[in-house]
Amino acid sequence: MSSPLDDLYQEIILDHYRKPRHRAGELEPHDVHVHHANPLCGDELDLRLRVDSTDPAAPRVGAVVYDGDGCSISMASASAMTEAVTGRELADADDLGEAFRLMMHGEGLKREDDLLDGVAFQGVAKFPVRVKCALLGWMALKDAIGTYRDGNQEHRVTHE
Amino acid sequence: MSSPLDDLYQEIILDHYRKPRHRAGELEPHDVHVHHANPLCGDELDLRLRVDSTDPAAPRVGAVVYDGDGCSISMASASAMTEAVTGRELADADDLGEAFRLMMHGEGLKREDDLLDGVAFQGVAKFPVRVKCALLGWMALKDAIGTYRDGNQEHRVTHE
Amino acid sequence: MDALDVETVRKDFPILERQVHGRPLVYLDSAATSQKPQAVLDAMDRYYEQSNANVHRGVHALAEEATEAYENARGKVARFIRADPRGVVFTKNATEAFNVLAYSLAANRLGDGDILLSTQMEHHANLVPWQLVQPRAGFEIRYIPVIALGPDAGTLDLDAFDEIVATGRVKLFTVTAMSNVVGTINPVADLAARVRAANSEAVVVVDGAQSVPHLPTDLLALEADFLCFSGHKMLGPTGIGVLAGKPELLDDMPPFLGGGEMIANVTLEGTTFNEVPYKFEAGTPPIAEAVGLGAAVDYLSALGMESVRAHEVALLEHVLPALNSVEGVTVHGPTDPSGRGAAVSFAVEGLHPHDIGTIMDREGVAVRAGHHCAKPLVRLLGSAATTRASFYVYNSVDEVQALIDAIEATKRFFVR
Amino acid sequence: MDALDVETVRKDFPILERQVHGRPLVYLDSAATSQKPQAVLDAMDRYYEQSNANVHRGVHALAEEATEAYENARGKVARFIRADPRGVVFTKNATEAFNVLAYSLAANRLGDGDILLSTQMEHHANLVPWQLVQPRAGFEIRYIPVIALGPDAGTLDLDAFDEIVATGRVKLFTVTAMSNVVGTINPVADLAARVRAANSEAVVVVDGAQSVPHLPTDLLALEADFLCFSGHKMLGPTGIGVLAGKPELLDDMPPFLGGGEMIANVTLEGTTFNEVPYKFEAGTPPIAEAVGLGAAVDYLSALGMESVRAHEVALLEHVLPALNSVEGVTVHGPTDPSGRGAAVSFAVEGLHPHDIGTIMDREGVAVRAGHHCAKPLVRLLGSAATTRASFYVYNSVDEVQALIDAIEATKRFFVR
Ligand SMILES: Cc1ncc(COP(=O)(O)O)c(C=O)c1O
Ligand SMILES: Cc1ncc(COP(=O)(O)O)c(C=O)c1O
Repeated sequence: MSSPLDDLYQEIILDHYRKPRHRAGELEPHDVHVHHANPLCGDELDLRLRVDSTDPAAPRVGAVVYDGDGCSISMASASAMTEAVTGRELADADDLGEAFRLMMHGEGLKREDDLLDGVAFQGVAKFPVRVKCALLGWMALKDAIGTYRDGNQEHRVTHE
Repeated sequence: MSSPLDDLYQEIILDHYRKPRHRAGELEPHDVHVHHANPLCGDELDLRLRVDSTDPAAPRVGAVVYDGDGCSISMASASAMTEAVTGRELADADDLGEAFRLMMHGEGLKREDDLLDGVAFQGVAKFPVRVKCALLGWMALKDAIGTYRDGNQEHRVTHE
Repeated sequence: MDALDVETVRKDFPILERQVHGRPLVYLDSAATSQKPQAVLDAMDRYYEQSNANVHRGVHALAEEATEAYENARGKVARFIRADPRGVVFTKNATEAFNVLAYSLAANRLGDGDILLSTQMEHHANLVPWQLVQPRAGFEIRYIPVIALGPDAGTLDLDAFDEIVATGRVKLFTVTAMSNVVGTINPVADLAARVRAANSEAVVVVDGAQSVPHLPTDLLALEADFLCFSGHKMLGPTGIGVLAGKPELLDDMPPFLGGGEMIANVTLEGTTFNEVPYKFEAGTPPIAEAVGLGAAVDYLSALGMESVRAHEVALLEHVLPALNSVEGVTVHGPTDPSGRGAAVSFAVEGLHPHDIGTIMDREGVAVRAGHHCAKPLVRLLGSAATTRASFYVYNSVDEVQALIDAIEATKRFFVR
Repeated sequence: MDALDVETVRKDFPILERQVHGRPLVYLDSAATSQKPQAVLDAMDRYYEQSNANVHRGVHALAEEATEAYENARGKVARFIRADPRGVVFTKNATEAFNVLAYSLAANRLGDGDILLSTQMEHHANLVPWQLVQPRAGFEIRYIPVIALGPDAGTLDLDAFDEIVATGRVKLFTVTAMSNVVGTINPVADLAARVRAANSEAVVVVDGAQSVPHLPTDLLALEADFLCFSGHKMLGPTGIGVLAGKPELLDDMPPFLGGGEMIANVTLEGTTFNEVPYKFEAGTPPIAEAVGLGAAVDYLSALGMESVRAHEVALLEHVLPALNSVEGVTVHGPTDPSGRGAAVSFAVEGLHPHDIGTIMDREGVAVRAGHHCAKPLVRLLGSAATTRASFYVYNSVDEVQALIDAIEATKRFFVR
């Protein structure tokens, strides 16, 4: 019998929070660095992306790291995100992010297997004020991909 | 047994309303003309004053007329005022006006005999929204005397 | 459409049981403010007794409930007027809504050579804010005259309107959907279309303070960019109003009031702003009042706005002939109920509105005497004041008779 | 001075009987908004059920009663803070009050070369409005820094203050009487005197949003020209705030919002304005809300503001040591209860305020997590957010224990 609080803080989430994957303030070399802030909650996140262009027609997430100051949900979600997208084609990573977003807004669960631990964040959808936290890392990734495609290297975004 | 409404619309007041004294839009010659408005109620009043300076040290109200568009209280009070002040020294008329004002604010009844029919307006004090109406003519007189003393002939005032 | 059962409706309004000077209250002053059904008071009490918290920033249960209650109310209001909830800004009253538009829209979008077109029948709320910003912004304010006499008395002079519009310089058009003095229902959608045809950049603002409580409202059908109204005239509480508009336009406007809630980020050097509608809701909003307005909208929707309108037309069909049959009484404004709302101003020969109001009050009949915050129009009617009886969902045909009786009593009082 | 009997007080607040997630509600978020005693709700209901009408313009009985109720409330508020009722303007919240001052005072009285002096501990309501008008008016905004570390942490840097004041260019000084984040009580009267000594023309504005609910207030003794606060933080309803100030200064200020009530005369060519306070109360005011605030003021006065303060100091004497004794907890701001109010921000090592707030909520304890609309200060504390527990008349020593237990539970949750 799970309480809503257990839904919010699933063991998987707590695990990513306590043992973050790919949490780092540096990634050398990297192609893009984005900084995202959720000023209403105070969450801040830096994300660095290295693009693998071995196949120029289908560039991939070569490596991605994040760092920041935020609640367990935002940091754990970013951690789970890095695992789910590393190695994927950029377009595919974008699509996966959209699947995550829809899941968080309670609009169905797609690509369950590909989301890996990301699925654990489903329970956060019941806590509307925390949804933004779970989305922060994924929003940063999406923005990093867009920034890369636009030929830029840096972007700062404040979510309203 | 008198109802509050009877206090407001005493027979004396209704009499001044139905048979106004010194109600006229002209007074030839006159020394001062003032126009007073109570914009929140919409009352408007013109007052013309002729000063009798036979004794230059003690100028008197030679004649005073009023005209206007207003409720029965404002028009009747102006009518009663003209009777009470005609022939008085300006300073004395001012003083009488002050006595009327205090009466309307429930701060005691002075110079009862000199106020003549003005005393009938005492009951209006119980109707705070109508006090301004009863004061309008007296305020205009006071202003006319002040305007005269300042050596002017015209003044327009909007009471807030 | 169900006909409205007045006796049932009246039971929902506790104040109607009141006596005034020993007589049953006959409340004919709803154009100034409406009475409130028990359901509205209960909704606010329930909010305070169960969910009260500050909104938008809390992670605790009460804060979430309060936020949900507040945002639900926004949704209800949006549906009630068929607007996008992102474009529903809660203000303190209709007046503040106009000020937001004056300071943030007119003062920025309009300048030398532009005309702000208004009308001679506007409420001060839709006159003074534009006048306040005009000197700084430099636009010109023009007013469509109101026809004073004849069969079209109390309606806008459409020839004059067309002439001004033909200049192509009208950049903002503001008009009341329903006059609070003479009841006139203006052909807003038609006027808006003509303004837009002459200048595709024109913005149309509608004063819905009297129309939203009394007529079915569809913001899209009105062809308006903005609609301003107040909660307290539509069975809701005091302390809340609405600025409803196109989110894109609101997005483009600079903020007006600064403070908490409306910001995204604040540093000592400067500030970035939150998205709409929050950008225009600085500080702690009228939360309980929004909840109350939501309940008022529910109440009106349950009655059905078509039924509300039909009820008022039925009352007008009684009150207009009845007033006209009283000797010495002149009714201002449109004579056909289909072209007007239930705010009915009239004059009684030889009697001043203040005296009428005072004497009627002794009969238990509450009417308003004065300029109704629409001085330019009232002046045009030939006086500084009118007596106004205004009707709403809880008024009955019997009360029409009480009004007529009270006028007769007033006349007797002054000729006795 | 009678000691406050919390158990009796609690019975007056219906919401305190509530359960949250199966636990009794422990409401520690009064700095965001306070709960309301039954007497306040009853006063508003009574107003709506018996006297509801629009104010100031009616001759009928309800309009007179409503006007009297509204103006009585103004008198009560004036007495509560020892102000002239003519200088008590009802706004929609404290934020609007600051905006009135920014638009009508700062933008007019201040210009090139003048300094508007504020502090780093202000709420956004006392930052953003000045920033909004600054570009147009051209004055310079300076901020007194807040000491971040050491025994004076959370207090203003008075050396820096003196230095800026010594320029003689400070024309407007605005400061909060009590920080909503760290509770600091600022020596307002002393600071005001220093500012005035350096520039006799300087205007002093005080943010009383946190102090008026919690401390005895005497506007004269504060040496302030203006005091801004909100009803909802002092047991009153949402939808009402107060701008209190010197009537002479208000007289000199141009109006801000335009509309009904605030005018003396309106023509299509222009407008003359009503006297204060009405000049600043455009449109239908928050009437029922004023009545509710009047009842709140009555309630607080019956408790006695000295007793209210003593109660909170007693709570602080429990909560500060208790928090400090929890491992990993750092309390921000002044350590001595005599120098601070009962808004207590703290950090828990390794835990983010949002997580703390969420877990505490499951224990029934409502605290706030975030920037508390005072980002510059919170940033100075070294984070983007704090957890804040804030206390009021209805909070008991038992609830202090509940807070400590909930923090322990949160810590266990994350290390399990
Ligand atoms: C110190 C301080 N100032 C101003 C405000 C603004 O109050 P309101 O949101 O009611 O306008 C608050 C409350 O949030 C506050 O704590
Ligand atoms: C047509 C019209 N517009 C605007 C208003 C202003 O509404 P409020 O006073 O609630 O701001 C009113 C009400 O007085 C009105 O009748």
